Amino acid sequence: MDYPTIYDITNSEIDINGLLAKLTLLSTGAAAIFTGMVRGKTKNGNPHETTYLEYEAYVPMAEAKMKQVAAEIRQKWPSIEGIGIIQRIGKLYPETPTVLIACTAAHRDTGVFDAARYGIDRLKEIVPIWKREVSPSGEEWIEGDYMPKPGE
Amino acid sequence: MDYPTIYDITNSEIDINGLLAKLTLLSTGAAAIFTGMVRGKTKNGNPHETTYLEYEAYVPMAEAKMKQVAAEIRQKWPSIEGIGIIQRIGKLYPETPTVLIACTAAHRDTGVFDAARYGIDRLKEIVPIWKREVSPSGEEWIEGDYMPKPGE
Amino acid sequence: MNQIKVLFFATLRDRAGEKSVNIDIPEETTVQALKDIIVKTFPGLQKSIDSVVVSVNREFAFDENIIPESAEVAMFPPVSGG
Amino acid sequence: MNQIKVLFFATLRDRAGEKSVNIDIPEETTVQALKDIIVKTFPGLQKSIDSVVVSVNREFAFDENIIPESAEVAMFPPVSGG
Repeated sequence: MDYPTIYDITNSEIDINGLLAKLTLLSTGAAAIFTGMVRGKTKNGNPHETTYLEYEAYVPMAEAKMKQVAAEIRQKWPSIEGIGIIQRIGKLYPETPTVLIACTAAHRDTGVFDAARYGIDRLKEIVPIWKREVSPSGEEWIEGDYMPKPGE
Repeated sequence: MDYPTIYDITNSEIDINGLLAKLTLLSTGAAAIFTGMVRGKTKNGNPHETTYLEYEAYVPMAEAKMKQVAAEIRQKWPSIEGIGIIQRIGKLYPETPTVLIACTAAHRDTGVFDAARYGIDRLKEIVPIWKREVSPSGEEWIEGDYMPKPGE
Repeated sequence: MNQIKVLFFATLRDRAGEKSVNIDIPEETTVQALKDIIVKTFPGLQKSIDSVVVSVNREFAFDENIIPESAEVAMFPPVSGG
Repeated sequence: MNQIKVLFFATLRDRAGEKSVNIDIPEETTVQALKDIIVKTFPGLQKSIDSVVVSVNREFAFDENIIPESAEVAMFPPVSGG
């Protein structure tokens, strides 16, 4: 059985309805979807405002690593049917969805939520994408803190 | 601060993109969304095919119970910002999304996934909606097994 | 006597053959007593009544609860939405 | 000598002032040795190099790995997508 795996790095708006349709098979009954958006106002930690984020990707490697994240999900949760991993890049303003992970399965109790959560966590660890934050007080690159290990 | 709570029992297609926009505030950075679809082919348990499902709701009580589910989510996960609970009713064919629970928050690590999961579990316990399954071999009402307790 | 409305959903509606019925019940009638009245009126509901869920004015109600005047009661099987 | 291409992203690109550079390296050059070469060529990268992430042909690479002929190497800070 061929289950759909969709990964994309795009400058266009993320269409969740359309993506979900592509990840839905006749045997599919449940989907868990995570999306992240540009936060215009951050309260925790270092409270500040964001004017926009500008994303860039090392596209061919990012695609390869998205494919790897999908493979890791399939290995950990064999019941997963469709997987979608989308990162939007370019200049993105507050309230705009920037990233999406969607996992579908026959039933909701065989890991779709955990799989989607794993997907976004792994994307933020190993997929080579970076964002620069522009705020009223200046601009800076946001740096992650994960150092990949051999085999990742 | 007024956080958006949207609940709807509808005959129309579920528009996830539009709903997500309504649940996204300037302070929002993460959303977990669950959707259920009509499964045309069921493999587990009693393997069978489904031609369509026909949903009906006791609409005013279902709306009240959706509101209650949202209130329960807010009490358990105070960091949740927007909550959307949508049930589509009527005759729905395989691969069609039938239900949606969406929860947004500033960050992904303060309960959005658990909140969305709780939402769909509670909807299936206390929101008065029923479905009749029509299959090549006949038709029957699907019955749940949850008996509400006083105070629910 | 109090006039109340009883709504039936899903299997209960099919077996009652009615979507709803207006009936007069004595004051202080409990949910349990109403179930007995309903089964007498709609014998087809006998096999549904032990696992029926009852709501009164759109809140879940239980055997010992008393049904208020002009109540909107509903009787239905365990829910199966989603 | 092997000719390789080195790509820079995010802070590394800003500090190098270049998106990419083609350089010749001795055969059997390790990632660690390449880092030293790069810092000599782009002194601005000195403060990035200890926490740099390196990929070789689009797979993560580590100090002791040897860089093959015609490799596409990339150097970048820990990722921050999402």
